[in-house]
Amino acid sequence: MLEPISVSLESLNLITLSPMLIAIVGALLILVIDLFKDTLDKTLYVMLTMLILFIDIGATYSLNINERGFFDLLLADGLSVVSQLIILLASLFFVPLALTASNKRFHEYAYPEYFALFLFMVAGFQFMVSTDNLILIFVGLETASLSLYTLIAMHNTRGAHEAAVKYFTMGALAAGFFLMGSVAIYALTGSVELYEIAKILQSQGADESALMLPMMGGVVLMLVAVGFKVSLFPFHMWTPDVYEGSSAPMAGYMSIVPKLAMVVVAMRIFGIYINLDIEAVSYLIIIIAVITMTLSNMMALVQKDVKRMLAYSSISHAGFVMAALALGTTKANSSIFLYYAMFMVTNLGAFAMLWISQHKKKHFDERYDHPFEKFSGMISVSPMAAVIMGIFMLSLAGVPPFSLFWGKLYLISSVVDFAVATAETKYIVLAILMVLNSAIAAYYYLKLVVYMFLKAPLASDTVVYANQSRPLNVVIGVLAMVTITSIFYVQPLLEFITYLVSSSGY
Amino acid sequence: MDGILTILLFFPLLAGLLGFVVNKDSIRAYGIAVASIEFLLSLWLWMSFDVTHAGFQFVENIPLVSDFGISYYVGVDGISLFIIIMATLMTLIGIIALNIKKDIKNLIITLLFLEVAMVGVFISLDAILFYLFWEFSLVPMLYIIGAWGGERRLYAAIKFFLYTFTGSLIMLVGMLYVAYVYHSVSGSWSFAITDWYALILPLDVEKWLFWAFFLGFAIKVPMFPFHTWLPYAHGQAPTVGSVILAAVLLKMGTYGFIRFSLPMFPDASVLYITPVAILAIIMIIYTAMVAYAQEDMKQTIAYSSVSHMGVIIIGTFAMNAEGITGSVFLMLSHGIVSGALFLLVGSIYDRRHTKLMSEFGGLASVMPKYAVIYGIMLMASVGLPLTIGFVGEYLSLAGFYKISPIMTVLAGTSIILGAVYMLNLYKRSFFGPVTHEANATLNDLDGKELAALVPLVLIVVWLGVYPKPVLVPIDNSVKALTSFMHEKAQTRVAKATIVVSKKNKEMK
Amino acid sequence: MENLVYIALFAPLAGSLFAALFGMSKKNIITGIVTSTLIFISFVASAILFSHVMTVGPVHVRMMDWIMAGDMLIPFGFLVDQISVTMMTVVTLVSTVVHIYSNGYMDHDKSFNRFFSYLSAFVFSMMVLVMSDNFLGLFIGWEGVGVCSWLLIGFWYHKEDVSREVNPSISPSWAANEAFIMNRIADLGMLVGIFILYWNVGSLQYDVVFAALPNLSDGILVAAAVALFIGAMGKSAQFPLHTWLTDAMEGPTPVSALIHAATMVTAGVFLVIRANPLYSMEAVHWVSYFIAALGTFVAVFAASMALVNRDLKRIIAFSTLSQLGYMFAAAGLGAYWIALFHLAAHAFFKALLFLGAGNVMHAMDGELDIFKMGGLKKVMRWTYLYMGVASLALSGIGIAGIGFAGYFSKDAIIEVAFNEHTYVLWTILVLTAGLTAFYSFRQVFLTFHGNERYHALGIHPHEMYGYVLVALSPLAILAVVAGFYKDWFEHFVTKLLPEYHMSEHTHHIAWILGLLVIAFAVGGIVLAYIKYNRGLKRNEKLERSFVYRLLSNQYYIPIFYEKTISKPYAALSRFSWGTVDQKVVDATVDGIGKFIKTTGDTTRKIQTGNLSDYLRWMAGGALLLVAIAFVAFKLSQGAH
Amino acid sequence: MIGLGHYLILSGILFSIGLVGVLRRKNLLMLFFATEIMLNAVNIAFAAISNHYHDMAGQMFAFFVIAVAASEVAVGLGLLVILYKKYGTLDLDAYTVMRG
Repeated sequence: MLEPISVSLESLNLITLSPMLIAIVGALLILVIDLFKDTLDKTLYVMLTMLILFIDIGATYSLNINERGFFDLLLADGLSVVSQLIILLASLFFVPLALTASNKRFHEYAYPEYFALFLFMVAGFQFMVSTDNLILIFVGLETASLSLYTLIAMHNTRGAHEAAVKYFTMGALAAGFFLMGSVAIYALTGSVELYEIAKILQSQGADESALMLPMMGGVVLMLVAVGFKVSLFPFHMWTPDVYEGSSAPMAGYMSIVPKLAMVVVAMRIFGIYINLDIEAVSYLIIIIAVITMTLSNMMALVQKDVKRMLAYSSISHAGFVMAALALGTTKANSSIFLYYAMFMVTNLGAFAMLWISQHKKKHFDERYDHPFEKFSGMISVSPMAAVIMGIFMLSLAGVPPFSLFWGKLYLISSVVDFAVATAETKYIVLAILMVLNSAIAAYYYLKLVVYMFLKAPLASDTVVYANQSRPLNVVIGVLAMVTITSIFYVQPLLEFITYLVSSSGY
Repeated sequence: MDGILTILLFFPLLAGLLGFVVNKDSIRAYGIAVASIEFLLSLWLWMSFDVTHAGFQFVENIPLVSDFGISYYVGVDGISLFIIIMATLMTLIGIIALNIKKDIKNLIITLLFLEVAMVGVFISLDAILFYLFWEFSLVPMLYIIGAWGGERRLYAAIKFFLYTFTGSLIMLVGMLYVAYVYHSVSGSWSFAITDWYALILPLDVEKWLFWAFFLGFAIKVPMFPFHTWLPYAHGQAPTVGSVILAAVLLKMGTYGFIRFSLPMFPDASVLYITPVAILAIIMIIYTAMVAYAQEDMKQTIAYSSVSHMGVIIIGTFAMNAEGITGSVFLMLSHGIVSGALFLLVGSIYDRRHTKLMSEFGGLASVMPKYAVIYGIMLMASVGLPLTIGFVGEYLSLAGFYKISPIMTVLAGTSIILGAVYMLNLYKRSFFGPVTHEANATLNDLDGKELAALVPLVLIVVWLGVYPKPVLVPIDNSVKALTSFMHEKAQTRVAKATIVVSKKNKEMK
Repeated sequence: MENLVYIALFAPLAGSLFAALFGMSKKNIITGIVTSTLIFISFVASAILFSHVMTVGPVHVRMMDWIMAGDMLIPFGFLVDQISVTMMTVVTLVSTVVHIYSNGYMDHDKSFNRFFSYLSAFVFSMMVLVMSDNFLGLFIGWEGVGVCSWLLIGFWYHKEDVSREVNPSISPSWAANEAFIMNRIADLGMLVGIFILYWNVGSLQYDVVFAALPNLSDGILVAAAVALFIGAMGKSAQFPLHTWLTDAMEGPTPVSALIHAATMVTAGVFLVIRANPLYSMEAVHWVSYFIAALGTFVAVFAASMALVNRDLKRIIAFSTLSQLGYMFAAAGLGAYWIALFHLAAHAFFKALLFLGAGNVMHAMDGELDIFKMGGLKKVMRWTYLYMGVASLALSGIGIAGIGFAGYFSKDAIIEVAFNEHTYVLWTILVLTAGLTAFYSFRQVFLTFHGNERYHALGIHPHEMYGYVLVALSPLAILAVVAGFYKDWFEHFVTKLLPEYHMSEHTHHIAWILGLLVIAFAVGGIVLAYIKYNRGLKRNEKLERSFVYRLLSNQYYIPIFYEKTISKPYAALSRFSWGTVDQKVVDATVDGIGKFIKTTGDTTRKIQTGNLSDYLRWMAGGALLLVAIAFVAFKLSQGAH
Repeated sequence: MIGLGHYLILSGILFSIGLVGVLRRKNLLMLFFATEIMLNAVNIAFAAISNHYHDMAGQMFAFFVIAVAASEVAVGLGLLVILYKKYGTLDLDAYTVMRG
């Protein structure tokens, strides 16, 4: 007979589960409300979602650092807290973008399921980042991904379904690779707990060539899965198409949150190897990162559509982040979060600006919704919008003093530090490649600025703010203010991130 | 008055923001008023400046990102003081001479923002703050060239932006490198250049850092072979853009050499005098020839700027008080003179909508006042004694003579070749019979243009005859700089170099 | 005395600025009068200073600091000593005459006021040049006179460029630019000389520099001497920088008289005289010898070109060039005071000659071809007289201690050449004296004697205004009598300049030498009389001969310069711009951009939009990663 | 005796078959089947390794994979239905509007 399982509630440490629980309960609540009355307006759900996210943020913020819970499956370390906070904040900015000018225009928001799915997705990402168990990572990943596919498909304009199916199919393949990678690791160590895997690998001695083959195999397979999610070359193929097919806010959201979640996972998995001084892994990541940022930059250069351009640019930003990830220093890891925090405000802002110019039926031309021409002479049509969009673009390009400049600065600084500390010239070369890529990137961001400020306006001038509404203005205004005033909060933010990251040993 | 620099920095910013409210018809007056106040503030700075004191004055230091050692750290010394005054002056002159009707409100506000960036660059004593203003200055200029420029304005604007942006990003890597070295030596982060000065780097580190900074500065100067953005930028920019670009923005590069490269990497600088000087000489001779080949009046002046900047580089890399003082003074004089020349080209362009020399000829007969002021500026440009142009050029060359007589002779061809293209320009445009009907009825300079130009003429003569009030503060600071470099070279042998481990585990 | 120094210096400036006020308005006789008066005041002040220097001694004033940087301290300081006061007096005297003359000569010019402004500005610059107490101050004046010369040569800027065949100087503005640029070439040498002195002495004050000379190494002394002389070569139009001087005749004639005969062009000689302690150093003796040799060469070289020229002013210009050669010969041979004396004497008679030529030109409605004149003595008696006197002075006519100014000064130079045992130079100089006499009188006879060829042009010549002729009289008188003050002058200037004594032997045979020279001079005049007194008889065969064409084309040097320097420079400039700058440097920059863009366009094609391809890329990427992992693995193994 | 190696080889072969299916198939439905094969290949490996180490985690993982695969199919089929309605085909080559 099996002994009855007795688990004390205390040992479960359910508080570590609370953030995800809040999101899930919130999602269920929305579904339940819908059951009772299905004629409620989307504003209710938007506000409700925001409130739930708000509580979630509070719960996450009040987590004790470095505690495990729920059969040691959950890990509330600094990494998980900081990434969850960024994810939740991004979500908080994302949700009110549903409040577009006309109620009926984008009908996905009319469904309460949309918000429920959204919250499920958030919970999935939260799971992903707050565990070091491969099973739970996988479950979280799939929960989030499946919700995300649905959310994309719900957009239901032209391209949305194509985008969803592309994302979905590639995601399924990536999941296969992730699992096969897990198999390799599991076969090698007999564990799916990352901290144990680390211990075992350490004790086995990483330099043994016999281990090397399966280990590298696992790394490669994992990297494919990570590469898919954070869109590294050549696993990025879905990115531009999916961004183009989904709504602008969703595209902006996708360029931050899923990537950040996966970056945290990558940090946890590859961190093991990097800590073991298996340089091959660092090189592998750096090589792929450099290829990614360079090629995607070049492709972004020749795009005709702003949204696609931003898609490619987000690929390039991912390459940036991965390069820092390969270093494994506290500063590099902190810089990744600083980078994403800064990237979040700017990028969401930029996509939100695209969002206000999107129209459900009236497309700009056969192929594109947001070609550069659309923004021609925006300065004379709606100067404020042009200035704000210009600031977002300059921030993305890394022009000081806007927010992403600080992220870039700190990130490149971490690479340079590593180069000096290790006295390795190749890392200096890496840093230079990174800044050169920034320079290339500046070109296509500038291109939009040039169109907005320096070209003659189009004949029909309403096209650039079809979707404008007060809530959207507020969100964009807040994001713009946050982007502009970054210089004043970089210090506390950096302090906070560094504290969290270093306290969890990364 | 300790907060004067902050006032100087933020006044145009505030004014620029408030300018959005001002009515379009009154914006020009507003711009002139603001720029005048800013200019007076900078004069006040000069008045309160302690001439006998060589170090930084009016220093303010407020931490911004203390964990990363970034602070709002500003101050001026004799080197930066006059460049700031020139920047505010040229902005004022530029706004006075403004002859643009289209979107004038945007233009004036942009100019005010540009002024913030310019002042910021020259007062920053924190590398990141410097970089911040340095990069930010590109944005308003991009807008000015792109929105009010000529036919190929977009190409020119983007080229200008990307070229300088790329160079300065490499420089940023250099800055971060220095910051980390400072961190590993002292244990704390700092981007304050006064802290960095104390740093003694190993020579091979100095070498590559020198080139990293060099690239950033050289593109801005612009040095051969990084100069090709400049003719486009000048060629396409509106007059006010060219004036400020030539007068102030280019000086950021040469100022950077003096503020960063020399004191931070004295040994590498000494080591690389020859290659840098060779580049500068190529710049002087080659661009002078290119200037001679131009058909477009403005392009000639644009290339002449490059050529003159070569002399500034030569002076800077003379590494002695004469040369560096000369190069700083030459920065001022080149700023005033080339600014004035661009204004003059702008005046004729406004009248005839062409800048081709072949379209002119005999202007001296039709526009005598114009010809006189042009002639004075031209003579100042070719370095006639008792004009502002001579002092700096003479001192720069004199300083470099100590380094290499032969290279000085080559660099000195500037005075010959400068005369060749300038006189050619003047002859083709101003002398000879009036060949084009359209030129016969041109109006001479009007009151607005005279108001902008006459002060410059007065300055050209005043500082040519009596440069002492400007030279002495510059010279004090430069002497402090050169003696500091000397000391640093002395102590480097004794000091331990930074400790570099193969893998720095402490970082984790 | 200090105030007098300032009056002498700044009166011309005041005049210039005053005239400049009216620069753009219509002719105003006031400007002419005021500037002339102020120059005269300056002359008076200079004269008083002259007597002061003679009786009391030099005056040294320091006005204010100019440039201070590093260890360099350059003041505006003015030194009135024997050399400078001589120059001051000569300059202001000639200037006064020229100013008054110009009132008449420029009578009908619409830019009357502007002219006086420039002219006075020139005088001011020249005064700065001669009065400065340091090399850089001299350089101010040096460049200042250059600019004024540029302005004045190009005074009639509105004239069009014509081909070299029609007018060898192409146009006033062209000639002005040529003059300025050629001078700039030399100025670079001068500047380098200044640098050499500064870095080796630490100061640019004359007294400090000269005191420090004995401590300097030979190499430095030679370098400084050479560099400074290069400067002098430009301003004094020595070969090979001589072509600008004849082209400068495009300027109004008073300008030619003042700037390009009497004052500015002698600045080079002045510099050598001023720096005589340097040029007397033993280490630089061969530089000095070179100066003398070059001077001698230029003397004969210029004289030969004058032989065949038909342009009244150009003949005088060549003769100026030739006389400058004499001065350099004297200075190079160490006879500084004789050089200075010839400088002064030459200033008088050459200015007179030019102004006389101006009268002729005024009378001939701007015609300068002497072949088209003739018989003018009937209508222009006074001018004939003046020019005759000046030509006699130039030819150095005189015997046994009685003669025109040139006789004393030029003979002395020739004697010096003999005395220094440089017999080759001596021979050439003697020969040149003959040539000088020939071309001077060729010009006089062709202009004033013989048949009246001007009738063909329909011109009715008339004499110049009376007051102008009166104003010229001081020069005429000085051209006649200046020579008599030779000993007095020697006594005066050798307080500062080294004395020069002829050897016993030379002294002994001086009268033979003098006789020889006079023989050549008289021979030249006689030859000219025979050939040209009766009128013009053109010798077609001679004019077609190679030598004649060589001389009349100035040895083809201007064309040579144009073909080997100006044109290649322009071509190279266009090449630099069109090919190097645009097709190489800029194309590289754009090429990088284009390359990135093309790569982007190419790479973009992999994004086919087909899901199958995406999946294949993903699987292929996994393989790629394996490959990279393998490489990275090897890399890291290699690193260990 | 069938050992761990054989299971892993089987798993590898199945995974490869699935991968080739994913790469070759143009019909979306078939493509989904191929991914299912891949997931099941993983399941075999997990189960085998779990047995090898006597560790339950592998089997748990396999169960989760099965669950996830099921939900994936649910979502996927839903998508297929919409797509079929819209495009009238399940051929991948039809969905190439967005490219470049």
